[in-house]
Amino acid sequence: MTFNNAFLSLSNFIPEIFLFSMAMVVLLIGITNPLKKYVVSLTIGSTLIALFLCFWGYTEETVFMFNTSLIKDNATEFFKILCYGIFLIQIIVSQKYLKNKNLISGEFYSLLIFALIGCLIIISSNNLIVLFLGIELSSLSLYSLIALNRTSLISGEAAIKYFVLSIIASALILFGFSYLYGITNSLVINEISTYLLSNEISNLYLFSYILIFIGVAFKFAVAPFHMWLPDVYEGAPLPITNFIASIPKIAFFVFAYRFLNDNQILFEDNFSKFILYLGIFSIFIGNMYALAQKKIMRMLAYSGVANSGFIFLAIFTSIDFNFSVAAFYVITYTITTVSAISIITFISSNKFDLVYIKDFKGLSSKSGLVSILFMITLLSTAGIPLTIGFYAKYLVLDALVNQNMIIIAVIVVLFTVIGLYYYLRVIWFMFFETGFNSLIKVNGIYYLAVLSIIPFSIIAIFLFPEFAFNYLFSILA
Amino acid sequence: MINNILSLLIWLPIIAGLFILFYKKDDKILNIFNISINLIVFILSILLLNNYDQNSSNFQFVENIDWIPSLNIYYFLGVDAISVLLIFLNTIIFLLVSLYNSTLNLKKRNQYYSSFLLANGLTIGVFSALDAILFYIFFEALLIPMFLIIGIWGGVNRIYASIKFFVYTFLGSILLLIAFLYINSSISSFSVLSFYDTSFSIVEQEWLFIAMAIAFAIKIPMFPFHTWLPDAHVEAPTSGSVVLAAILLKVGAYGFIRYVLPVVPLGASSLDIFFIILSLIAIVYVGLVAITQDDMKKLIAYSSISHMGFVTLGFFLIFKLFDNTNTNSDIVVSLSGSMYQIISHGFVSAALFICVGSIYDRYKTKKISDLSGLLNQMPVYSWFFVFFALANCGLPGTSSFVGELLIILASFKTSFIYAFLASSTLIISAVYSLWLVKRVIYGELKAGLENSIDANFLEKTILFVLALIILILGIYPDYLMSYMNMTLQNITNNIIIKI
Amino acid sequence: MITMTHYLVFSALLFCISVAGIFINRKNILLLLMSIELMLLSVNTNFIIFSHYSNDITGQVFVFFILAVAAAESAIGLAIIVSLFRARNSLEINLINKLKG
Amino acid sequence: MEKLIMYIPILLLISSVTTGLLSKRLSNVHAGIISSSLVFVSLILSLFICFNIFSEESNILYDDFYQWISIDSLSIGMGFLIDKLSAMMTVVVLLISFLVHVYSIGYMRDEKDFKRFFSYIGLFTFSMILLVISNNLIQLFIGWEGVGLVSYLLIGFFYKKESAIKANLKAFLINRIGDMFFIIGIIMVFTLLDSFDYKTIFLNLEAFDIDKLDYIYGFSYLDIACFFLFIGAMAKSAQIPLHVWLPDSMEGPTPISALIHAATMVTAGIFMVARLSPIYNFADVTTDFILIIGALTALFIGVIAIFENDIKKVIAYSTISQLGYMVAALGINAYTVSFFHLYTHAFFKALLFLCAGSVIMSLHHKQDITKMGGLREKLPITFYCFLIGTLCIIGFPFTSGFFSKDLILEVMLYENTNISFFAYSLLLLGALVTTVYSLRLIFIVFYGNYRGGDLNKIHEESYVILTPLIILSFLSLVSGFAIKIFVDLPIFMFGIKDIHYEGLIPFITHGILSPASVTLIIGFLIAKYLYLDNKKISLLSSKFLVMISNFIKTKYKFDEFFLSCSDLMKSISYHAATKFDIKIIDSFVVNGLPRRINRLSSFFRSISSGYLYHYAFLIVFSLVVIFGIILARVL
Repeated sequence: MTFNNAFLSLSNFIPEIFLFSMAMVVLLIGITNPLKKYVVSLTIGSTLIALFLCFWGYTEETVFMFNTSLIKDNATEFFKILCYGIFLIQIIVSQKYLKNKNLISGEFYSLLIFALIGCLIIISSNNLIVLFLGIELSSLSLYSLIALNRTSLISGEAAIKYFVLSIIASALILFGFSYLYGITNSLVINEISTYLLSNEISNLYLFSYILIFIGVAFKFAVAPFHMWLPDVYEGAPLPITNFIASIPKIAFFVFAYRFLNDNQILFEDNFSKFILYLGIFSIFIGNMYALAQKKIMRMLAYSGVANSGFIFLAIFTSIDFNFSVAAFYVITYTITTVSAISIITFISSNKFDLVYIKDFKGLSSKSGLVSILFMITLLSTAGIPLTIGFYAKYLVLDALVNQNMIIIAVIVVLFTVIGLYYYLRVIWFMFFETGFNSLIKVNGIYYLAVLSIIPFSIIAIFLFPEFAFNYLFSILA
Repeated sequence: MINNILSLLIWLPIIAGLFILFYKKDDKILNIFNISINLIVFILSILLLNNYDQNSSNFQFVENIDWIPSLNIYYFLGVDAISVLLIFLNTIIFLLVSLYNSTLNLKKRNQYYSSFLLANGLTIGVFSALDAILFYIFFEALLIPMFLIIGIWGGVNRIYASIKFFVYTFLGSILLLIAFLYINSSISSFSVLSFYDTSFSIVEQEWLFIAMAIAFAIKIPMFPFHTWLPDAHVEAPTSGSVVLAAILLKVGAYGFIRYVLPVVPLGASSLDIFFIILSLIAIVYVGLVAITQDDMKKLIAYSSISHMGFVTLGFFLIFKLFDNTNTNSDIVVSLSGSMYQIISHGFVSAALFICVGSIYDRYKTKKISDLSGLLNQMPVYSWFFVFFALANCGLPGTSSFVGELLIILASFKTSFIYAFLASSTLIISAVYSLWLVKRVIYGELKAGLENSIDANFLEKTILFVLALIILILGIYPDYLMSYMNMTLQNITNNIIIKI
Repeated sequence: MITMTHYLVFSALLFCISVAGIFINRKNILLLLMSIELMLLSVNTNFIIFSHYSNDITGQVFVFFILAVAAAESAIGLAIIVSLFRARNSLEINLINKLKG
Repeated sequence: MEKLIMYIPILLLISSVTTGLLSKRLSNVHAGIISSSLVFVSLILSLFICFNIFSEESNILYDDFYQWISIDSLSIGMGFLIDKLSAMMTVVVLLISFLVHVYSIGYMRDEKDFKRFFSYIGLFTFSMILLVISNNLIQLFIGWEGVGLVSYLLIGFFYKKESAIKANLKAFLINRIGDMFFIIGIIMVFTLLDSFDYKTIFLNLEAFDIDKLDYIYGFSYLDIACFFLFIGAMAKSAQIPLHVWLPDSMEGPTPISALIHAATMVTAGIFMVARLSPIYNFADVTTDFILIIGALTALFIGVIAIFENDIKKVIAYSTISQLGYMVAALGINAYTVSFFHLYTHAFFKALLFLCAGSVIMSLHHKQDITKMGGLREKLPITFYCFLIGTLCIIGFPFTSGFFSKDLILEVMLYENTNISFFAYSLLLLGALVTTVYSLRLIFIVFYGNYRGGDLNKIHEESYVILTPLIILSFLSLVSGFAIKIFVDLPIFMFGIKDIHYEGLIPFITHGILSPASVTLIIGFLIAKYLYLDNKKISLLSSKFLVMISNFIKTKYKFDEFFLSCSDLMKSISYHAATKFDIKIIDSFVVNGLPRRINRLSSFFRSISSGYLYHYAFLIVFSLVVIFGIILARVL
């Protein structure tokens, strides 16, 4: 029985296990000089295989593994596949950049894979211990990845800041866990949720949830727990930023989903208001800070803060919807950010690092395609029609209006207008100004093809969104 | 094919525009391609115009496809007479613009053409969408090509102007979205037809009205929201200004007559006095402002604003008219006046901007103080210019007179003061138009303005066509009037059953 | 008589002290690591108390995991600090503000 | 018959368009001949129609060419209404126009824009005819603005002359002031009698119960409507204070002054009032106003002519004062009488202008009469024609002017109300003034000795120019005897206004014995004394009279008034544009808000320090705040 269970669990856990072992392999061949050059291809290959395995092992019904400490259902599989895909794009695009910064090494990629696995574990965990381990696995590897570029001052600084603050966050989460454990005598998440069916919400329960979600807010970089984000964006090597901006967000969205899905706490007024106002505040802070930024990455970071605020609003609206709105927003935001940062990575993978917004001057005359891709990405982030960003914002607003929170909807919308301004600023530098830095070379059809995947899908999904909505609705029902 | 001609009209130019992005080699081929696409679209719109049955009052060429049923958003197209006429205006203006563009020497020609083609398709989409969100999407998306046109090919302050244009109109339109969402949340449908059946409380209607009206008032633009237009016009390239004045302002007006008046008549009728006053301010005050502008484009921009003041006046008089005389005939007169003014202004302003643009192409200045006595140098242009200036000041026999007459008539039926202020435009518009003519066209040729060539054949054709249209519309307005009549009757009924 | 509440309050105080330690200390980064450790330990006490009072062993299992992770944390933390020191020969926190705004 | 009417405007339009558009192909002479012949054909048509109308009683041609607008209740057509009034007006217009066409072939022959000129006058005649034959108010207005447009274009014909383009702008704008009120008047009539169509209007008016009129400040609705309509007429027919454009309009070519600014366009106002006379019958207050305005104009503008030295401007001022006579006649509802004067005046004023033109031409475009003199021998034909014109205008017995002007005075006297008596006295003085300035002109120009240099270079112009003069002088002499027609000319759809008239002979005798002839004699003596014998009257150099004459020389400062108005407008516009539109709306609100937001954001940015412990502190602080709030809520 137990063996059977263990076997089943293992069989369902193959992709992660494979990836894990490949990470070791990558680490090993990284230190052996002749094989060093295969690191990248090996990483890509193993990720592809893992992705394939994930598809192969896909099953409709929900499976609990390692006696309910891990869960595998449509949602987890979907988000895992998404993570794999994003991860692939990131490592493919980042090669040239890393080569220039000579960061390509076994440990780099193995750490990256470990971070990915951490996130995958967060996604599929159903037990607080496993969840904690997943969080720590990803964050530990990310600390070291950020600091990996030993020569630069700022990356060290970014690392230390991220390190300290995110440990505070984990500690808060753990604190919340401990109380939950105390109340429910269980470390299994859905047991914790179902606990409320028999008993009503105690203040301690509420507090622990708030502690946990402050931790989540930190991971999403929702104001006022956002300060680490811009520094990390600026300090870390771009591929790492790319990773931090995307995959952990998805993971922590699933985390939030696990904790809130069919959980009465969501209807507790204090809690939902907490989420709501945190979100609004974050939108305010994010946009206000982003407006004055001179550096592109910091601007993106603050726009990320604003978007995380939107994500929280979306989570709030899950009161009478299910989480599909939030999920859609998270996915939209993640892939647009990935696209944006990947394009920046691609552009600055030469002698010249693209740091300031004004460095985009006259990009369009250099390469029309890249600038158009970047424009699409930015417009999507701003939520202009013809991009899925519009639907993301639209759904949130729709939900708000349906809950008769029109004032809040209007306020939020006005902040998006501020947001629009700083995205347009980048666009105008790309298209309206002239004189692009000659050090920058934008070529390589192979890269351009990869880069254009996301923007085109952005447009495509805008034109035919129905299936996406239905799919999300079904998996998160 | 005739059944989904609307989709054809919308998507043909858009796809062509995207396609043209990838070809940048030969300018001649680009010109031919661009013009032919616009020509095809124009011919299609003529087909539309002919096959539209003007005696039926309901929407025709309807296409209703599931798009996002889960959000009650449908790909719902259809036209009534006003849409048809505006689409026709749109296509003919874009055709002329494409002809004009082929005479210019441009950087990034293919991108320029593609933005215009996109704008063409999207505008047709705006005029034919019957689903609010679809409308909104076209409405918003229309900003992007215009933004690029002004920003990339514009003048010195192009960035300021384009950003102002984009952000300002976006700010307005986003409130529109909220309003639509609100309506949807209560009737769970975005179709215009079901919008017309709504019955909100008066307070709700007032708020909805404010939200929507601001959006369209910025677009038209009405008086306090108008300052983006002169900047946009001054900085935009000639063809950009033409499209802006002839088409984009009409989008706002169309929004009023399609989404505001029939949907929230109670709100509109309880707040109409403000909008009447604003329109009158636009007519008188903005007209006065136009007089001493030194930049020709700015002058024409301000005159456009004051002419659009007439349109909005015609729209918002209807409630007072209905209170005075409980018949809908006066309302129809007023609305017809506005619609006629919209169409006529489309042609007149386009023509004026083309004239100014060609002067600019020759002398690289738009300043009135730098110009004088052009009649000596380029008579053909100058006579066209004089003609269009006269048309601009509403001379009988030109199209602008008809709309103004009807609107003054309607305004007199509500109040003498309105009529008096409205008719003061006869003086004011004459002052700014003819003073402009006196300073630019007449007089001795200023030194340094020699050696410029007169209109070439293509430009002559464009201007001649425009002049001809303006004259025909002025001499035989009844064609359009009877064309629109049923539709306007229908809209009027939609409005008055609710008040 | 010492009840569960006292223990909880104790651990909460411990937590607060450690957090305070993070932002009151403006000299040395190493102190940061210590207060982080303290923070995690306060969580541990929580778990132990709960598992003791509801004699359920899983909580204490969790504690072991946390301890292990804490060790790893401090290891990596030290590593980062070393690289930071390499880069700028000081562990003054006041100097760590290249990234701001 | 109806068909024929349609051809008149079409022919005129053709002449205008061909000469305008085919200007490259055609030679000057051909263009001139084509358009003149087209006008001639339409003249023949109009004569035919006119005779047809007069042949049988109360025969009215009425139809629509096409429907201009029809929105269910509102319907406006483009059509014609030919009764005796419009038939005769058509003939007059076309006749003068034809003569001016012919004259212009000679006069304009060495202008480079010859064809443009002909296309203009073609267009003018077209729109004048549109105005005259119109059967509704909107078409009337269209023609009204049309003629205004052409006058604008023609005054600015020499577009390089600063004075010319100033004058044409002025003319158009002042006419626009009139038109603004005119359109309101039209709309007022429409709203009362809900139609633009004369027939319907008058029928509804008959049906309308006048007691039910609503009164605003004691003026009846119709009074106000007619008042607004009349302001339009004041602008068009150059009545005080909107007369200022007409003297300046002399910047245009002389044939134009004859055609537009003397014979036809300026009388459009008179025609309009006569056409709408059934309405004016109900507007007593307004008619009194009209009477006063007319009388004042007749006298005081006439006085200016005495001190004017530009030959064309003298005639222009005389035109204004003659229009004053017509308007005054309208003021006592004697529409036919005023129309009679319109008709005679059309001939002799055109004659005077054309003569002046030929003088100017033979003096190589010199217009200052102080530089002329003694041209009698050199330009005999011109002189005699001019003399005939002058005799007509001063109302010398048996000339046309005598009949029309005396008829006006007669009727005025016959009205005997206080106002009409006052007006009568003004008009009588006006007659005196007229005599003085007309004779002054002829004495200074044709008598005495030449002050312009060598007299021998001057000679008569070609017969292309002289024939029209001769024809016109003939018409001016005889046209007066048609008085009977006018006296019992019925106004459309209404009866004949009974005018005190017992037949030709008694009228003539009575006229010769009337005070008018006394003024004639006095005027002649004064003019002879001052201008022919160049004697000084010590009385005139007295301080008071000098002061008065100086004041008159300033033309009563009307121009300055309008100038200051336009300056005011400009400064308002300038301040509105810079202060309000740019400063307040744009800089303060539209750009000001974003600017403030930007400042706020950079302020935020400046306060974030980047210290780790600040971050940590902020986290803890917000933690505390959140918990505080929630504790406050739950406990």
